[in-house]
Amino acid sequence: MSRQVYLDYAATTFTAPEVVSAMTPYFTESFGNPSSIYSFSERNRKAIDAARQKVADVLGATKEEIYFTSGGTEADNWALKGAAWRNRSKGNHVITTKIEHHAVLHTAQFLQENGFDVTFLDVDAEGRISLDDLKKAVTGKTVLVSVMFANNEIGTLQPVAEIGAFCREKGILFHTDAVQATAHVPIDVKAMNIDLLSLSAHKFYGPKGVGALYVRKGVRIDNFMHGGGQERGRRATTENVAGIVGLGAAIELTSGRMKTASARIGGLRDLLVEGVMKTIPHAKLNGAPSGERLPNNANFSFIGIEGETLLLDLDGAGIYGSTGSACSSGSLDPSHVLMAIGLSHEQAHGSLRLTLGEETTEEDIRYVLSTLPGIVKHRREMSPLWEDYLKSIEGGR
Amino acid sequence: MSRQVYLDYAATTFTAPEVVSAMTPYFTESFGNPSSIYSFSERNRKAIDAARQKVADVLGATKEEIYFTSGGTEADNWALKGAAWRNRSKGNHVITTKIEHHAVLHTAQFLQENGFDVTFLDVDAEGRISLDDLKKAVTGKTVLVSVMFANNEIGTLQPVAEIGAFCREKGILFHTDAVQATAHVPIDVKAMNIDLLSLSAHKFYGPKGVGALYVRKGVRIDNFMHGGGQERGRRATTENVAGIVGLGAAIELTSGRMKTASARIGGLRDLLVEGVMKTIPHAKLNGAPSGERLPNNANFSFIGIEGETLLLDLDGAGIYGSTGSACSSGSLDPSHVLMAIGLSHEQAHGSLRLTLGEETTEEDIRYVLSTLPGIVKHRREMSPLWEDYLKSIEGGR
Amino acid sequence: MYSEKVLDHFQNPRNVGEIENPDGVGQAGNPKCGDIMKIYLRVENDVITDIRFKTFGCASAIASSSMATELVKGKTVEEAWNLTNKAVAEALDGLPPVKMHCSVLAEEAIHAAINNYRRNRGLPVWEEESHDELVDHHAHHHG
Amino acid sequence: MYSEKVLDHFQNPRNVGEIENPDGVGQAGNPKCGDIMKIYLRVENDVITDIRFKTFGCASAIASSSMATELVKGKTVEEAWNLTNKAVAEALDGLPPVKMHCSVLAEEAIHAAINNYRRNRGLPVWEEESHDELVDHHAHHHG
Ligand SMILES: Cc1ncc(COP(=O)(O)O)c(C=O)c1O
Ligand SMILES: Cc1ncc(COP(=O)(O)O)c(C=O)c1O
Repeated sequence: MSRQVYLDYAATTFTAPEVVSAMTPYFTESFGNPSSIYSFSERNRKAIDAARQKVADVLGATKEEIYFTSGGTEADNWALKGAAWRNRSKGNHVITTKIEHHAVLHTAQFLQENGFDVTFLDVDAEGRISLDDLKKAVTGKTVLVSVMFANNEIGTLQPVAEIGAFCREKGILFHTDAVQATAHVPIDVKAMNIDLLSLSAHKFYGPKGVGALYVRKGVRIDNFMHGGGQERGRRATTENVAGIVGLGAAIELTSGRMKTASARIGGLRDLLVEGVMKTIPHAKLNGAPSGERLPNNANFSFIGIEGETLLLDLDGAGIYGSTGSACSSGSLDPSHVLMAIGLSHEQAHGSLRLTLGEETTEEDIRYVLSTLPGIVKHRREMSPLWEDYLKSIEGGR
Repeated sequence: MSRQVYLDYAATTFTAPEVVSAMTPYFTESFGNPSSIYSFSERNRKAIDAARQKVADVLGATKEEIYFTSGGTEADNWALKGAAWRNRSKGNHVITTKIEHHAVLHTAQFLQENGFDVTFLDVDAEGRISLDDLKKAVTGKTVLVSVMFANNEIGTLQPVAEIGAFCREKGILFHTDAVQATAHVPIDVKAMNIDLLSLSAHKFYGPKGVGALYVRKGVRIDNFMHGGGQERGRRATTENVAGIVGLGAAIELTSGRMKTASARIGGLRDLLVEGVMKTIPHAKLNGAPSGERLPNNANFSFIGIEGETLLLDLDGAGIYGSTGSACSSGSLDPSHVLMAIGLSHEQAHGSLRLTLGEETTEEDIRYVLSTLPGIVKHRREMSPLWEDYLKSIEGGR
Repeated sequence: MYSEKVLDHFQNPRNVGEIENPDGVGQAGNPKCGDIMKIYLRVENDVITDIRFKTFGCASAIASSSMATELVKGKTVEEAWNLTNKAVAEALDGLPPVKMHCSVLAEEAIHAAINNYRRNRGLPVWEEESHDELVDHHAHHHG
Repeated sequence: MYSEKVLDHFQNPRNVGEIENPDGVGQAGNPKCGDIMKIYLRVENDVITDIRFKTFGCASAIASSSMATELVKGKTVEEAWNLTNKAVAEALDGLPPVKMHCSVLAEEAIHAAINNYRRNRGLPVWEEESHDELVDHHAHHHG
């Protein structure tokens, strides 16, 4: 088989083999319902407890503050709807940003349709919100601020500690969607004054379909999944034991190697960015500089080319990347994140996200650097926009 | 190791080894995000599609009518909240029963807290609703009827086809929680006029943490999980590929052997019931007669004994059963189902559910029959209630 | 979920049974909550020389009965009266929070039996405390 | 998601490029929607003897351009005018529903080029139909 280079780790990671091994006994052997009181389920109860402790350790939380969910989306839905509903007698104003993942964005829109006012904060050209904007947006009715830890498209890190300190001082709940950040960059919910935090296992070498919500001790939000008394009465449904065990194993594994992985992967990412900027004319790097973005994230715009075209050409060469966020690949809208950082429609449509991970090697990056420039050149040659662009900059000279 | 007899298949089943094998490739090998357009995810898209078709085949639906969820609870939450919210301009009345699983019951209570009137229908001594009651309960504002297909505690089957025909005629949406019934008894959503149906993989030898909601073509309900465009824009979150594949493999496996399994397991259940009724004085069988209940379900009340005591004594003998529904084992309430069929508190507290499955053998049942009577006798001897009961029936003579 | 001690006293409960013509008998709990505890006392010279129980209830109710009877056997009636539910729970190496009311039941049943004994003897009954904070049996434990 | 034909025309698009001093040139689409198609025509004796395109857009936009140019090459201007987006999509063995607008774009770009040709020749322009039902590009596709 010809070379395959997977560069879409931000969309999802493989489940690490050691994580799969940890999960395996919980399918056929130790399959008991953890809510059952007999000894047969004891191992399952302990396994869930151990996984909860692992998540807590990585976040600087206690295990009583961790609730498992079916993924990042459910954690986001629960956090926003639960906090808003719970506090609606106090106020009906929620603040978030224009660059959130759809799991937050569409949930915020749902709140709007149900009587809440939502402020969507702007971001600067690198994708960062301004604390001043946040402070100005707060009203007496603000009950929740939701700002993502790191953006899934451009990797920009937000000033989470500052936001947390401000919200705590004001007595406003602070939720952060840390789905992209968890186990990849350091997080300390206590030091950062985070009240609610969403994470998802399949972004750090765990299985798909399982995530968690951190809810700070003392913070009460309404339930989202109503039913049985699981998760101490706060999130119903028979526990996905294997998935939860996988999440625990994965967060331990990935956060345990965070430092070395960041250095290695960050280095490869820098190599990629430098290479692309050097060999492809009129390429633009979207997002913040290295150090202020996720170590594994690179996001480019190539004026004159539409993203899907790029993806398919790269696919033909065995390179798997993404344009915009994975889940909106079926969409015709340009990425809302790239629009929010001020890109033109043309640029936003011509974006390419390459996200690196555990199995990315230097050869992979060199292969991309030897392949991508030709593809960009070829597609630009058949693009009327590229023609226009060249004329416009010639005219400008 | 001494004998272990698992008789809690209604709480959860093991994941069948062939189902685990079907899932395995989707963790480490074929792990791509199905929403990504590159060829690498093609296998995943096809696998999800195939699983959807398998679910549709078992229900008599088309695959476009199947939406995957994180389990039965999410399917129930989505069905009830989604249908109610969608139709709230038409009416704010919902009808359900007193014996629903908490996933429906607590969701219905949530609707009550949010402006809906909910009627909870009574059931007869065998746990069946009356169509007359249903007809009388309908008002001009009724937008949804939710009646479970088969009860999780006592196994009683409801007159689903009749309810469906009536609701269709009235133009009222009909949801059924078929979590216990799917792949175990025949279901035909078209013939039965079902609009919405919930199912959960871990009740038919699939993995925990994955389920599905059937939504009849043309029926629109509001979304429950807001976010990305997965499941054709109706249920957000990165697809749990391995879980969905597991659900598909499990529903095919289990429904494929439905007839032989029902006969074998139903036979063993009858053996168990007869044996218990013969050897244990003053035992009561809860629920409907064989043929009108799930083939694998037996539910007894032993006056004078509290359920947890029984479970722990059985546990000591290597027998794993349940009292009330598994998820409420931490609760001190007597089962709402047993109360609804008219049991006294004493009887409801002293119930034992034994549910059989694929690995249950005749020796298992004989072992239970040789163990249970002694346990019941021993605990009754230390029970003041048993003493009172004996006196009361002596007095009655 | 249960300590070794709870399981031991559940599986091998001490002092099970009745006393014929007891000096005191008392009962606590009700079937609605799923537990009833009945205590029989033999009192000689103000000392509890024998004690028996019958209990309908969960494992911790049975273990609490068993442990409570052990703790008061051989004690004076006054010492027995002062046995708290906390002492019972501690002697069992703790009970799950949701099961603490079982230890209360034991305290209440002993109190009831002692007051019955005092009434039989023509003595004024002692005042029983209420433990309402622990007996919210019927609160919903589900979300 | 795409047919073999779409992938073939995307990977090896026919008639890419420009025509110097074309007899007609037309453009459809806009960058907001992520696709722009530009068509160049050479017309001799009312027959399209050469056609070239440049397209910014997704795979189906490029494949639609390529297929459309193949379909009208050698045809009379009137025949070319009557090429429908459906015919383009069918010739590609279908397009995903969400991508049908790309075939519309091809039809529109050819119409624009033909009318430009007619205008250049002093002929009255033909009336272009609208395909609004297919071009709800900016509707939200997410729940
Ligand atoms: C920032 C962010 N939030 C939320 C999600 C949703 O997570 P999940 O797909 O696990 O529901 C994702 C990824 O898809 C994400 O990148
Ligand atoms: C009838 C019924 N409905 C719903 C559920 C909830 O399913 P899950 O645990 O998969 O969410 C169950 C089982 O727990 C059930 O038996």
